[in-house]
Amino acid sequence: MFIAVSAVLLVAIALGLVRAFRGPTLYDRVMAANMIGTLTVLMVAVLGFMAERPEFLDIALVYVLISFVSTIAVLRVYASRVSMQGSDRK
Amino acid sequence: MTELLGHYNYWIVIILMMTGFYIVIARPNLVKKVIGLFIFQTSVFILFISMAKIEGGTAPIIEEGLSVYSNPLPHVLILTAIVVSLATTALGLALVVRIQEAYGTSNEDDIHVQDEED
Amino acid sequence: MMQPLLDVLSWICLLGGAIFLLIGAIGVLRFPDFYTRLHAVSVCDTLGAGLVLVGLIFQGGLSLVTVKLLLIFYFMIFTGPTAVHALAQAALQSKLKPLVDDHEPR
Amino acid sequence: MEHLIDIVLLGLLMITGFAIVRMKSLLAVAMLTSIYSLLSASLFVVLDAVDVALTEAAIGAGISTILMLATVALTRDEEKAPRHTPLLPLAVVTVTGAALIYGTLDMPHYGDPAAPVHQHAASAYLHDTPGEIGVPNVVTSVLASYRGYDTLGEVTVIFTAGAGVLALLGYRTRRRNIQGPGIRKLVVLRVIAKLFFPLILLFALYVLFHGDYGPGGGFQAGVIFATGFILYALAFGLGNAQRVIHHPLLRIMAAVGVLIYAAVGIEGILLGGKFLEYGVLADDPVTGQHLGIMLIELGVGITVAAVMLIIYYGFVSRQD
Repeated sequence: MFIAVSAVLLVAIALGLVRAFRGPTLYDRVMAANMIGTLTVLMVAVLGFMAERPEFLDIALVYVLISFVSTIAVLRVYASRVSMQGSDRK
Repeated sequence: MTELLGHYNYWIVIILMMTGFYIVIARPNLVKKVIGLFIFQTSVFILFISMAKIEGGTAPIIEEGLSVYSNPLPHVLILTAIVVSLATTALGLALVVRIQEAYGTSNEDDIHVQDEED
Repeated sequence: MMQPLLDVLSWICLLGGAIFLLIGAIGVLRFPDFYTRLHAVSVCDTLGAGLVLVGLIFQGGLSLVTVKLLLIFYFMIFTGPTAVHALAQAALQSKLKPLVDDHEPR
Repeated sequence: MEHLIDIVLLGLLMITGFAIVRMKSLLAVAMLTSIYSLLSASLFVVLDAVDVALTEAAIGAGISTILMLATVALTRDEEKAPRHTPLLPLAVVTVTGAALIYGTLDMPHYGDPAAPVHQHAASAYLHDTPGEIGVPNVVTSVLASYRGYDTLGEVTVIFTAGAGVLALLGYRTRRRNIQGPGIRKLVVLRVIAKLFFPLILLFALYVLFHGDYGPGGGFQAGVIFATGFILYALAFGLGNAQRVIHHPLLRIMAAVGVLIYAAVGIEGILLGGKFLEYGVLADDPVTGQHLGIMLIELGVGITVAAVMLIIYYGFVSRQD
């Protein structure tokens, strides 16, 4: 049963990857990366149960926090870049 | 299954390694070169960790009732290598930033042209 | 007596979560523009992930594992919507137009 | 069954790698690098390397992506086409790859328990750790105790890299908070950041001191600690973050961490043992090992956190 769930997770990650390749905007890519982050968290949790050593959920916890911080960072950094270009044009 | 899989991991790792290597030598943009180096590094990490895996083993954290553990030594080497790789990547990116400020471009071809003009 | 019941509950939750994750992922791939795709991501982040985690909690029983799963769940229900909110806001500010149906009479 | 997951993940990694080669927009490439890191971290979990997965998750998906984005923000986004045809690089890459693949044919099969790499030092570490060190996590015991010299060297390398970035980029303190146009209404983010900031720091301490019993240790904890401050800087502006944790303080802390590590080693000599011999630190050798490992993990954590923040401040304070 865990195998079924992890198979679904892998398929979902693959679909997210396709969206990350296709774009078209940067926001689509950030969104895809964010979704793959969520899926990876679940993947790690399920893998822990599959290997019958579920105490390694610390990794999943780190993923949740880090993928959130990096998503926010992308948006902040990207926005500052756009505004810099705008001021150049003036 | 095992015969077919025998070296599968290593081959994919080598393809990844060559992908990173190609970016480093063929692409003129310096940021992209650093990213190529990052891919190369990660593939080396996967190579080491693949070697550490033992069929039917489990993570090397000792617990009652388990007897087969994966090899902890490559894990230690790679754990520190990941942090060091971040530090060196940061150093490389810092150099790129300074080059950008000095030359106004981060494209290797343009930098060569500017150097020849001087 | 309890164990088979818990197992069945956990499988139902896991399968349900997996189905929602798949639907969300297909939505991310198939929806026509960025703002509609955000809806699909939200399905993954909340319902899909939540159900999978609840299913795992049924498997974990009363232990430290469950506490950690609950923590992950707690983080996820805050980070997911915040990230999506920030994304939508950033996209709006960069003047990314939502796709609207022009054929409808106003 | 694990094989199948392994194969699929490696396949996805390969596809991502090719996409990174082809993609022209560097911001998109940076996002793909983050995905690449996430995928390789899941692969590490499949391959039983939980400590490595924790490190890769904290670093690859987090700080290194942020640094790449910050650099792209300081340079141009679009990559120009190369001036030369890529035929020569392709030939070099193909020849090298073929040679390496030929080399793997002599290697023991993947997962083979009889491979030479598992025979000597590694099996001794696994066998001796419960008796000699008394911590369940063999990775921590090898990292901090058996190969303590190595780790001291690595920490010094990280310290040096931090010093190098400081020398290259310097630092600027921001008196005033320039309100970036970014996500203009930061209310939601600020509430969440206030909620999460203490939890992240607490979790970093858990990872630091739980490293003997589960995945974790000084390296990972340092990075998570730094990530907490990065979240603070993102939500409340770099100026405020620099007021919370001063740049001079960071420079001192980076050195203090390495010094704590070295001091534990010298303490061993003073107490009649060898450099980095923890057994003499307490009456009971196993207690001494525990104490030594905890102290050097603390040192590692302090240095790593300080260097990560120095690097982050260096890159972000350039964006004016």
